Amino acid sequence: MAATAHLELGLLDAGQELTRFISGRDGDGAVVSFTGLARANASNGQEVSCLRLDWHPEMTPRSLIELAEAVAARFDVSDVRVVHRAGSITPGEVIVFVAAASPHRRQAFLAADYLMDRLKTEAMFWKHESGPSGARWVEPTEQDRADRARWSD
Amino acid sequence: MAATAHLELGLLDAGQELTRFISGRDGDGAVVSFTGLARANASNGQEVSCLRLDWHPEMTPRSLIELAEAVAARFDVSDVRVVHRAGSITPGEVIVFVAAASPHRRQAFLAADYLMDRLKTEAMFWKHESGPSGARWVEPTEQDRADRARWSD
Amino acid sequence: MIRIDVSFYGEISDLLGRERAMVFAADDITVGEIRAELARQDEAAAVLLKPQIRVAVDSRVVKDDASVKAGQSVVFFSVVSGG
Amino acid sequence: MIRIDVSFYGEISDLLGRERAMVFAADDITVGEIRAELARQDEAAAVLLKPQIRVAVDSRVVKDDASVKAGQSVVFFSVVSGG
Repeated sequence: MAATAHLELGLLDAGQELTRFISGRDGDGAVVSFTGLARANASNGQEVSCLRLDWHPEMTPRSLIELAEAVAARFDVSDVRVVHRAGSITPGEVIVFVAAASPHRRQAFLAADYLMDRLKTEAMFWKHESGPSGARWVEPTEQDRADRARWSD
Repeated sequence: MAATAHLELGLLDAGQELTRFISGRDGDGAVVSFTGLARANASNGQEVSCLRLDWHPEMTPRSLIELAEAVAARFDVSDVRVVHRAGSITPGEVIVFVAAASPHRRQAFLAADYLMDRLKTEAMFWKHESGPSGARWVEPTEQDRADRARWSD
Repeated sequence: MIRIDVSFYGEISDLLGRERAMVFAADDITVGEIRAELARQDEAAAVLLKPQIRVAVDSRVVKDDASVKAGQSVVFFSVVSGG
Repeated sequence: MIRIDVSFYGEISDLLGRERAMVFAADDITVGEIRAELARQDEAAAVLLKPQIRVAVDSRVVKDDASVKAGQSVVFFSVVSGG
Protein backbone atom coordinates (compact mmCIF):
# COMPACT_ATOMS: atom_id res chain seq x y z
CA MET A 1 0.00 0.00 0.00
CA ALA A 2 1.56 3.25 -1.15
CA ALA A 3 0.36 6.84 -1.21
CA THR A 4 2.20 9.74 -2.82
CA ALA A 5 1.31 13.39 -3.33
CA HIS A 6 2.93 16.23 -5.21
CA LEU A 7 2.21 19.95 -5.30
CA GLU A 8 2.91 21.13 -8.84
CA LEU A 9 3.72 24.78 -9.46
CA GLY A 10 4.17 24.35 -13.21
CA LEU A 11 1.97 22.59 -15.75
CA LEU A 12 0.44 19.23 -14.89
CA ASP A 13 0.53 16.62 -17.66
CA ALA A 14 -2.23 14.15 -16.78
CA GLY A 15 -1.37 11.73 -19.58
CA GLN A 16 2.23 11.52 -18.44
CA GLU A 17 1.11 11.04 -14.84
CA LEU A 18 -1.13 8.15 -15.90
CA THR A 19 1.67 6.61 -17.96
CA ARG A 20 4.01 6.74 -14.95
CA PHE A 21 1.37 5.42 -12.58
CA ILE A 22 0.59 2.31 -14.65
CA SER A 23 4.18 1.61 -15.68
CA GLY A 24 5.36 -1.85 -14.64
CA ARG A 25 2.07 -2.52 -12.86
CA ASP A 26 1.22 -6.17 -13.60
CA GLY A 27 -0.38 -7.17 -10.30
CA ASP A 28 -3.27 -4.73 -10.00
CA GLY A 29 -5.52 -4.92 -13.01
CA ALA A 30 -7.54 -1.78 -12.29
CA VAL A 31 -6.48 1.86 -12.37
CA VAL A 32 -9.02 4.66 -12.00
CA SER A 33 -7.97 8.26 -12.55
CA PHE A 34 -9.69 11.58 -12.13
CA THR A 35 -8.50 14.65 -14.00
CA GLY A 36 -9.90 18.03 -13.02
CA LEU A 37 -9.71 20.74 -15.67
CA ALA A 38 -10.04 24.50 -15.29
CA ARG A 39 -13.33 25.57 -16.84
CA ALA A 40 -13.85 28.59 -19.07
CA ASN A 41 -17.08 29.38 -17.21
CA ALA A 42 -17.82 29.54 -13.51
CA SER A 43 -20.79 27.69 -12.02
CA ASN A 44 -22.80 30.93 -12.30
CA GLY A 45 -22.06 30.98 -16.04
CA GLN A 46 -19.63 33.89 -15.95
CA GLU A 47 -16.51 33.68 -18.08
CA VAL A 48 -13.33 32.83 -16.18
CA SER A 49 -10.04 33.92 -17.69
CA CYS A 50 -7.84 32.95 -14.77
CA LEU A 51 -8.10 30.65 -11.81
CA ARG A 52 -5.64 31.18 -8.96
CA LEU A 53 -5.02 28.60 -6.27
CA ASP A 54 -3.37 30.10 -3.22
CA TRP A 55 -1.47 27.66 -1.07
CA HIS A 56 0.51 27.51 2.16
CA PRO A 57 4.05 26.13 1.93
CA GLU A 58 3.58 23.60 4.74
CA MET A 59 -0.13 23.08 5.25
CA THR A 60 -1.04 22.56 1.60
CA PRO A 61 1.42 19.77 0.71
CA ARG A 62 0.71 18.10 4.04
CA SER A 63 -3.05 18.14 3.42
CA LEU A 64 -2.48 16.35 0.09
CA ILE A 65 -0.38 13.53 1.48
CA GLU A 66 -2.66 13.11 4.50
CA LEU A 67 -5.70 12.74 2.25
CA ALA A 68 -3.88 10.29 -0.04
CA GLU A 69 -2.85 8.21 2.97
CA ALA A 70 -6.37 8.22 4.41
CA VAL A 71 -7.68 6.84 1.11
CA ALA A 72 -4.96 4.18 0.88
CA ALA A 73 -5.82 3.04 4.41
CA ARG A 74 -9.58 2.97 3.87
CA PHE A 75 -9.83 1.00 0.61
CA ASP A 76 -8.31 -2.19 -0.74
CA VAL A 77 -5.89 -0.36 -3.03
CA SER A 78 -2.22 -0.90 -3.64
CA ASP A 79 -1.34 2.63 -4.68
CA VAL A 80 -2.82 6.13 -4.52
CA ARG A 81 -1.41 9.19 -6.26
CA VAL A 82 -2.39 12.87 -6.03
CA VAL A 83 -0.85 15.66 -8.07
CA HIS A 84 -2.35 19.11 -7.52
CA ARG A 85 -1.53 22.40 -9.20
CA ALA A 86 -1.10 25.63 -7.29
CA GLY A 87 -0.72 29.16 -8.62
CA SER A 88 -2.34 30.62 -11.74
CA ILE A 89 -4.23 28.29 -14.05
CA THR A 90 -5.73 28.98 -17.47
CA PRO A 91 -9.02 27.39 -18.66
CA GLY A 92 -8.41 23.93 -20.15
CA GLU A 93 -5.34 23.28 -18.00
CA VAL A 94 -5.27 20.42 -15.53
CA ILE A 95 -5.86 21.42 -11.88
CA VAL A 96 -5.67 18.01 -10.28
CA PHE A 97 -4.85 14.41 -11.19
CA VAL A 98 -5.62 11.53 -8.86
CA ALA A 99 -5.20 7.81 -9.50
CA ALA A 100 -5.88 4.64 -7.54
CA ALA A 101 -4.68 1.12 -8.39
CA SER A 102 -6.21 -2.07 -7.08
CA PRO A 103 -6.70 -5.70 -8.02
CA HIS A 104 -10.42 -4.91 -7.57
CA ARG A 105 -12.14 -2.56 -10.01
CA ARG A 106 -14.77 -1.30 -7.55
CA GLN A 107 -12.19 -0.48 -4.89
CA ALA A 108 -10.22 1.61 -7.38
CA PHE A 109 -13.38 3.53 -8.37
CA LEU A 110 -14.39 4.10 -4.73
CA ALA A 111 -10.91 5.25 -3.73
CA ALA A 112 -10.66 7.84 -6.53
CA ASP A 113 -14.24 9.02 -5.92
CA TYR A 114 -13.73 9.41 -2.17
CA LEU A 115 -10.38 11.12 -2.65
CA MET A 116 -11.93 13.73 -4.94
CA ASP A 117 -14.78 14.39 -2.51
CA ARG A 118 -12.26 14.98 0.28
CA LEU A 119 -9.94 17.11 -1.87
CA LYS A 120 -12.83 19.37 -2.88
CA THR A 121 -13.71 20.16 0.72
CA GLU A 122 -10.47 19.60 2.66
CA ALA A 123 -7.39 20.20 0.52
CA MET A 124 -5.72 23.38 1.78
CA PHE A 125 -6.18 25.65 -1.21
CA TRP A 126 -7.90 28.99 -1.58
CA LYS A 127 -9.45 29.31 -4.99
CA HIS A 128 -9.94 32.63 -6.73
CA GLU A 129 -11.58 33.13 -10.14
CA SER A 130 -11.27 36.25 -12.23
CA GLY A 131 -12.69 37.27 -15.58
CA PRO A 132 -14.16 40.18 -17.53
CA SER A 133 -17.10 40.45 -15.13
CA GLY A 134 -15.03 40.57 -11.95
CA ALA A 135 -13.30 38.33 -9.45
CA ARG A 136 -14.49 36.11 -6.62
CA TRP A 137 -13.30 33.56 -4.10
CA VAL A 138 -14.70 30.08 -4.69
CA GLU A 139 -15.83 27.81 -1.88
CA PRO A 140 -16.99 24.18 -2.11
CA THR A 141 -20.50 24.01 -3.54
CA GLU A 142 -23.55 22.50 -1.85
CA GLN A 143 -23.04 19.54 -4.20
CA ASP A 144 -19.43 19.17 -3.04
CA ARG A 145 -20.61 19.09 0.59
CA ALA A 146 -23.37 16.61 -0.24
CA ASP A 147 -20.86 14.39 -2.07
CA ARG A 148 -18.55 14.49 0.93
CA ALA A 149 -21.45 13.60 3.26
CA ARG A 150 -22.11 10.35 1.34
CA TRP A 151 -19.16 8.77 3.15
CA SER A 152 -19.26 7.68 6.79
CA ASP A 153 -16.18 9.76 7.65
CA MET B 1 -22.82 14.35 -26.30
CA ALA B 2 -20.26 12.21 -28.13
CA ALA B 3 -19.30 8.56 -27.91
CA THR B 4 -16.39 6.96 -29.71
CA ALA B 5 -14.90 3.46 -29.63
CA HIS B 6 -11.81 1.92 -31.13
CA LEU B 7 -10.63 -1.68 -31.36
CA GLU B 8 -6.85 -1.64 -31.03
CA LEU B 9 -4.83 -4.53 -32.43
CA GLY B 10 -1.45 -3.07 -31.42
CA LEU B 11 -0.36 -1.58 -28.12
CA LEU B 12 -2.68 0.73 -26.22
CA ASP B 13 -1.04 3.82 -24.70
CA ALA B 14 -3.41 4.88 -21.90
CA GLY B 15 -1.47 8.06 -21.10
CA GLN B 16 -1.64 9.20 -24.71
CA GLU B 17 -5.34 8.38 -24.84
CA LEU B 18 -5.96 10.49 -21.72
CA THR B 19 -3.91 13.35 -23.15
CA ARG B 20 -5.96 13.29 -26.35
CA PHE B 21 -9.25 13.01 -24.48
CA ILE B 22 -8.65 16.06 -22.28
CA SER B 23 -7.02 18.18 -24.99
CA GLY B 24 -8.84 21.48 -25.55
CA ARG B 25 -11.54 20.53 -23.05
CA ASP B 26 -12.33 23.73 -21.13
CA GLY B 27 -16.06 23.27 -20.59
CA ASP B 28 -16.23 20.00 -18.70
CA GLY B 29 -14.15 20.14 -15.56
CA ALA B 30 -14.27 16.41 -14.76
CA VAL B 31 -12.68 13.49 -16.60
CA VAL B 32 -12.70 9.98 -15.12
CA SER B 33 -10.71 7.22 -16.75
CA PHE B 34 -10.39 3.52 -16.15
CA THR B 35 -7.34 1.61 -17.34
CA GLY B 36 -7.44 -2.19 -17.26
CA LEU B 37 -4.06 -3.92 -17.14
CA ALA B 38 -3.20 -7.53 -17.90
CA ARG B 39 -2.27 -9.24 -14.64
CA ALA B 40 0.65 -11.59 -14.12
CA ASN B 41 -1.60 -13.87 -12.04
CA ALA B 42 -5.08 -15.18 -12.70
CA SER B 43 -7.83 -14.88 -10.09
CA ASN B 44 -6.96 -18.43 -8.97
CA GLY B 45 -3.37 -17.28 -8.35
CA GLN B 46 -1.84 -19.13 -11.28
CA GLU B 47 0.81 -17.35 -13.31
CA VAL B 48 -0.38 -15.97 -16.64
CA SER B 49 2.20 -15.47 -19.34
CA CYS B 50 -0.21 -14.55 -22.13
CA LEU B 51 -3.73 -13.27 -22.35
CA ARG B 52 -5.50 -13.62 -25.70
CA LEU B 53 -8.66 -11.75 -26.57
CA ASP B 54 -10.47 -13.30 -29.50
CA TRP B 55 -12.75 -10.98 -31.38
CA HIS B 56 -15.22 -10.96 -34.26
CA PRO B 57 -14.57 -8.44 -37.05
CA GLU B 58 -18.10 -7.02 -36.99
CA MET B 59 -19.69 -7.93 -33.69
CA THR B 60 -16.80 -6.87 -31.47
CA PRO B 61 -16.33 -3.28 -32.70
CA ARG B 62 -20.09 -2.83 -32.81
CA SER B 63 -20.49 -3.99 -29.21
CA LEU B 64 -17.94 -1.36 -28.12
CA ILE B 65 -19.62 1.58 -29.81
CA GLU B 66 -23.09 0.43 -28.72
CA LEU B 67 -21.96 0.29 -25.08
CA ALA B 68 -20.26 3.70 -25.33
CA GLU B 69 -23.42 5.20 -26.81
CA ALA B 70 -25.62 3.63 -24.13
CA VAL B 71 -23.46 5.24 -21.45
CA ALA B 72 -23.45 8.63 -23.17
CA ALA B 73 -27.27 8.52 -23.37
CA ARG B 74 -27.76 7.44 -19.76
CA PHE B 75 -25.55 9.94 -17.90
CA ASP B 76 -25.04 13.67 -18.02
CA VAL B 77 -21.73 13.41 -19.85
CA SER B 78 -20.41 15.32 -22.83
CA ASP B 79 -18.03 12.65 -24.13
CA VAL B 80 -17.36 8.94 -23.70
CA ARG B 81 -14.38 7.08 -25.12
CA VAL B 82 -13.58 3.34 -25.22
CA VAL B 83 -10.38 1.84 -26.57
CA HIS B 84 -10.09 -1.94 -26.25
CA ARG B 85 -7.23 -4.21 -27.20
CA ALA B 86 -7.74 -7.48 -29.04
CA GLY B 87 -5.23 -10.22 -29.78
CA SER B 88 -2.34 -11.33 -27.58
CA ILE B 89 -1.52 -9.28 -24.51
CA THR B 90 1.43 -9.57 -22.13
CA PRO B 91 1.11 -8.95 -18.34
CA GLY B 92 1.41 -5.24 -17.52
CA GLU B 93 0.05 -4.15 -20.90
CA VAL B 94 -3.15 -2.15 -21.14
CA ILE B 95 -6.25 -4.14 -22.12
CA VAL B 96 -8.83 -1.38 -22.02
CA PHE B 97 -9.03 2.38 -21.56
CA VAL B 98 -12.32 4.16 -20.98
CA ALA B 99 -12.90 7.81 -20.22
CA ALA B 100 -15.94 9.99 -19.51
CA ALA B 101 -16.06 13.80 -19.43
CA SER B 102 -18.72 15.85 -17.73
CA PRO B 103 -19.24 19.21 -16.05
CA HIS B 104 -20.34 17.10 -13.06
CA ARG B 105 -17.78 14.99 -11.21
CA ARG B 106 -20.24 12.33 -10.00
CA GLN B 107 -21.70 11.82 -13.48
CA ALA B 108 -18.22 11.21 -14.90
CA PHE B 109 -17.50 8.64 -12.17
CA LEU B 110 -20.84 6.88 -12.66
CA ALA B 111 -20.45 6.78 -16.44
CA ALA B 112 -16.98 5.19 -16.32
CA ASP B 113 -18.04 2.76 -13.59
CA TYR B 114 -21.17 1.65 -15.46
CA LEU B 115 -19.30 1.37 -18.75
CA MET B 116 -16.72 -0.95 -17.18
CA ASP B 117 -19.43 -3.14 -15.62
CA ARG B 118 -21.09 -3.48 -19.01
CA LEU B 119 -17.83 -4.10 -20.88
CA LYS B 120 -16.90 -6.89 -18.45
CA THR B 121 -20.11 -8.80 -19.14
CA GLU B 122 -21.20 -7.66 -22.61
CA ALA B 123 -18.26 -6.62 -24.77
CA MET B 124 -17.89 -9.24 -27.50
CA PHE B 125 -14.54 -10.72 -26.58
CA TRP B 126 -13.48 -14.23 -25.72
CA LYS B 127 -10.69 -14.22 -23.19
CA HIS B 128 -8.10 -16.95 -22.95
CA GLU B 129 -5.27 -17.13 -20.40
CA SER B 130 -2.23 -19.34 -20.72
CA GLY B 131 0.78 -19.92 -18.51
CA PRO B 132 3.16 -22.57 -17.19
CA SER B 133 0.32 -24.43 -15.45
CA GLY B 134 -1.98 -24.60 -18.45
CA ALA B 135 -4.57 -22.62 -20.34
CA ARG B 136 -8.18 -21.70 -19.73
CA TRP B 137 -11.04 -19.61 -21.05
CA VAL B 138 -12.06 -16.78 -18.74
CA GLU B 139 -15.67 -15.81 -18.15
CA PRO B 140 -17.03 -12.87 -16.14
CA THR B 141 -16.69 -13.57 -12.42
CA GLU B 142 -19.53 -13.65 -9.89
CA GLN B 143 -18.30 -10.22 -8.80
CA ASP B 144 -18.54 -8.94 -12.39
CA ARG B 145 -22.14 -10.15 -12.58
CA ALA B 146 -22.96 -8.65 -9.18
CA ASP B 147 -21.40 -5.33 -10.27
CA ARG B 148 -23.50 -5.37 -13.45
CA ALA B 149 -26.64 -6.13 -11.43
CA ARG B 150 -26.21 -2.93 -9.37
CA TRP B 151 -27.62 -0.94 -12.28
CA SER B 152 -31.30 -0.87 -13.22
CA ASP B 153 -30.56 -1.92 -16.81
CA MET C 1 -29.62 -26.38 -51.73
CA ILE C 2 -28.06 -23.61 -49.70
CA ARG C 3 -24.59 -23.16 -48.31
CA ILE C 4 -24.11 -21.49 -44.96
CA ASP C 5 -20.83 -20.55 -43.29
CA VAL C 6 -20.86 -21.31 -39.62
CA SER C 7 -18.18 -20.11 -37.23
CA PHE C 8 -17.41 -20.64 -33.56
CA TYR C 9 -16.02 -18.19 -30.99
CA GLY C 10 -14.75 -18.67 -27.48
CA GLU C 11 -14.43 -21.95 -25.64
CA ILE C 12 -16.44 -23.86 -28.24
CA SER C 13 -13.79 -23.06 -30.87
CA ASP C 14 -11.41 -25.41 -29.01
CA LEU C 15 -13.83 -28.24 -29.81
CA LEU C 16 -15.22 -27.19 -33.15
CA GLY C 17 -12.56 -25.09 -34.86
CA ARG C 18 -13.14 -21.61 -36.16
CA GLU C 19 -15.31 -22.23 -39.19
CA ARG C 20 -17.08 -24.78 -41.29
CA ALA C 21 -19.26 -24.61 -44.40
CA MET C 22 -22.60 -26.45 -44.25
CA VAL C 23 -24.97 -27.42 -47.03
CA PHE C 24 -28.72 -27.81 -46.56
CA ALA C 25 -31.37 -29.15 -48.94
CA ALA C 26 -33.94 -26.51 -48.02
CA ASP C 27 -33.94 -22.82 -49.10
CA ASP C 28 -34.64 -21.53 -45.66
CA ILE C 29 -33.79 -23.03 -42.31
CA THR C 30 -33.67 -21.91 -38.70
CA VAL C 31 -30.73 -21.41 -36.39
CA GLY C 32 -32.14 -24.19 -34.19
CA GLU C 33 -32.02 -26.60 -37.14
CA ILE C 34 -28.37 -25.71 -37.73
CA ARG C 35 -27.58 -26.40 -34.05
CA ALA C 36 -29.31 -29.79 -34.31
CA GLU C 37 -27.63 -30.72 -37.59
CA LEU C 38 -24.20 -29.87 -36.21
CA ALA C 39 -24.84 -31.97 -33.09
CA ARG C 40 -25.91 -34.86 -35.36
CA GLN C 41 -22.78 -34.63 -37.54
CA ASP C 42 -20.26 -34.18 -34.76
CA GLU C 43 -20.39 -35.49 -31.20
CA ALA C 44 -18.35 -32.53 -29.91
CA ALA C 45 -21.03 -30.17 -31.23
CA ALA C 46 -23.44 -31.33 -28.53
CA VAL C 47 -21.93 -28.42 -26.57
CA LEU C 48 -23.90 -26.09 -28.85
CA LEU C 49 -27.13 -27.26 -27.23
CA LYS C 50 -26.16 -25.65 -23.92
CA PRO C 51 -28.26 -22.55 -23.26
CA GLN C 52 -25.26 -20.26 -22.66
CA ILE C 53 -24.11 -20.77 -26.26
CA ARG C 54 -25.61 -17.88 -28.17
CA VAL C 55 -25.89 -17.34 -31.88
CA ALA C 56 -25.80 -14.46 -34.35
CA VAL C 57 -26.92 -14.29 -37.97
CA ASP C 58 -25.06 -11.74 -40.06
CA SER C 59 -23.56 -10.43 -36.82
CA ARG C 60 -26.90 -9.82 -35.10
CA VAL C 61 -27.68 -11.91 -32.03
CA VAL C 62 -30.86 -13.94 -32.60
CA LYS C 63 -33.01 -16.65 -31.03
CA ASP C 64 -33.23 -20.25 -32.24
CA ASP C 65 -36.34 -19.65 -34.34
CA ALA C 66 -34.52 -17.07 -36.50
CA SER C 67 -34.34 -18.07 -40.12
CA VAL C 68 -31.14 -18.26 -42.14
CA LYS C 69 -30.91 -17.85 -45.89
CA ALA C 70 -28.21 -18.62 -48.44
CA GLY C 71 -25.16 -16.43 -48.08
CA GLN C 72 -25.81 -15.47 -44.49
CA SER C 73 -23.17 -16.15 -41.86
CA VAL C 74 -23.93 -17.83 -38.58
CA VAL C 75 -21.79 -17.38 -35.48
CA PHE C 76 -22.13 -19.57 -32.40
CA PHE C 77 -20.33 -18.16 -29.38
CA SER C 78 -19.52 -18.94 -25.76
CA VAL C 79 -19.88 -16.49 -22.88
CA VAL C 80 -18.29 -13.13 -23.67
CA SER C 81 -16.06 -11.06 -21.40
CA GLY C 82 -14.35 -7.75 -22.05
CA GLY C 83 -12.38 -5.28 -20.00
CA MET D 1 7.39 40.85 25.09
CA ILE D 2 6.89 38.38 22.29
CA ARG D 3 6.68 38.84 18.57
CA ILE D 4 4.35 36.66 16.54
CA ASP D 5 4.00 36.53 12.77
CA VAL D 6 0.39 36.27 11.69
CA SER D 7 -0.67 35.52 8.12
CA PHE D 8 -3.98 35.39 6.30
CA TYR D 9 -5.10 33.00 3.52
CA GLY D 10 -8.12 33.02 1.27
CA GLU D 11 -10.83 35.66 1.14
CA ILE D 12 -9.63 37.34 4.34
CA SER D 13 -6.30 38.16 2.67
CA ASP D 14 -8.18 40.65 0.45
CA LEU D 15 -9.04 42.61 3.62
CA LEU D 16 -6.01 41.98 5.79
CA GLY D 17 -3.07 41.42 3.46
CA ARG D 18 -0.84 38.38 3.59
CA GLU D 19 1.12 38.91 6.76
CA ARG D 20 1.71 41.15 9.75
CA ALA D 21 4.00 41.02 12.76
CA MET D 22 2.38 41.49 16.16
CA VAL D 23 3.96 42.25 19.50
CA PHE D 24 2.44 41.20 22.82
CA ALA D 25 3.44 42.10 26.36
CA ALA D 26 2.85 38.60 27.72
CA ASP D 27 5.09 35.53 27.19
CA ASP D 28 2.26 33.26 26.29
CA ILE D 29 -1.07 34.10 24.74
CA THR D 30 -3.93 32.23 23.08
CA VAL D 31 -5.09 32.21 19.51
CA GLY D 32 -8.39 33.71 20.69
CA GLU D 33 -6.51 36.65 22.21
CA ILE D 34 -4.73 37.25 18.90
CA ARG D 35 -8.08 37.26 17.08
CA ALA D 36 -9.45 39.80 19.57
CA GLU D 37 -6.37 42.01 19.42
CA LEU D 38 -6.46 42.07 15.61
CA ALA D 39 -10.16 43.02 15.64
CA ARG D 40 -9.37 45.81 18.10
CA GLN D 41 -6.50 47.21 15.98
CA ASP D 42 -8.22 46.98 12.62
CA GLU D 43 -11.92 47.28 11.83
CA ALA D 44 -11.54 44.97 8.79
CA ALA D 45 -10.25 42.23 11.09
CA ALA D 46 -13.71 41.79 12.60
CA VAL D 47 -14.10 39.19 9.83
CA LEU D 48 -11.74 36.96 11.84
CA LEU D 49 -14.44 36.53 14.48
CA LYS D 50 -16.64 34.58 12.03
CA PRO D 51 -16.74 30.89 12.95
CA GLN D 52 -15.71 29.67 9.48
CA ILE D 53 -12.35 31.43 9.82
CA ARG D 54 -10.02 28.74 11.13
CA VAL D 55 -6.55 29.07 12.54
CA ALA D 56 -3.31 27.08 12.61
CA VAL D 57 -0.26 27.42 14.84
CA ASP D 58 2.98 26.26 13.27
CA SER D 59 0.87 24.78 10.45
CA ARG D 60 -1.34 22.67 12.74
CA VAL D 61 -5.02 23.56 12.86
CA VAL D 62 -6.01 24.46 16.44
CA LYS D 63 -8.90 25.82 18.50
CA ASP D 64 -9.08 29.31 20.00
CA ASP D 65 -7.78 28.21 23.39
CA ALA D 66 -4.49 27.00 21.90
CA SER D 67 -1.49 28.88 23.26
CA VAL D 68 1.08 30.63 21.11
CA LYS D 69 4.66 31.25 22.10
CA ALA D 70 7.38 33.50 20.76
CA GLY D 71 8.61 32.47 17.32
CA GLN D 72 5.53 30.47 16.41
CA SER D 73 3.59 31.35 13.28
CA VAL D 74 -0.16 31.81 13.25
CA VAL D 75 -2.26 31.38 10.11
CA PHE D 76 -5.87 32.51 9.89
CA PHE D 77 -7.66 31.10 6.85
CA SER D 78 -10.99 31.21 5.03
CA VAL D 79 -12.86 28.14 3.76
CA VAL D 80 -10.59 25.83 1.74
CA SER D 81 -11.38 24.16 -1.58
CA GLY D 82 -9.23 21.90 -3.70
CA GLY D 83 -9.77 19.83 -6.84
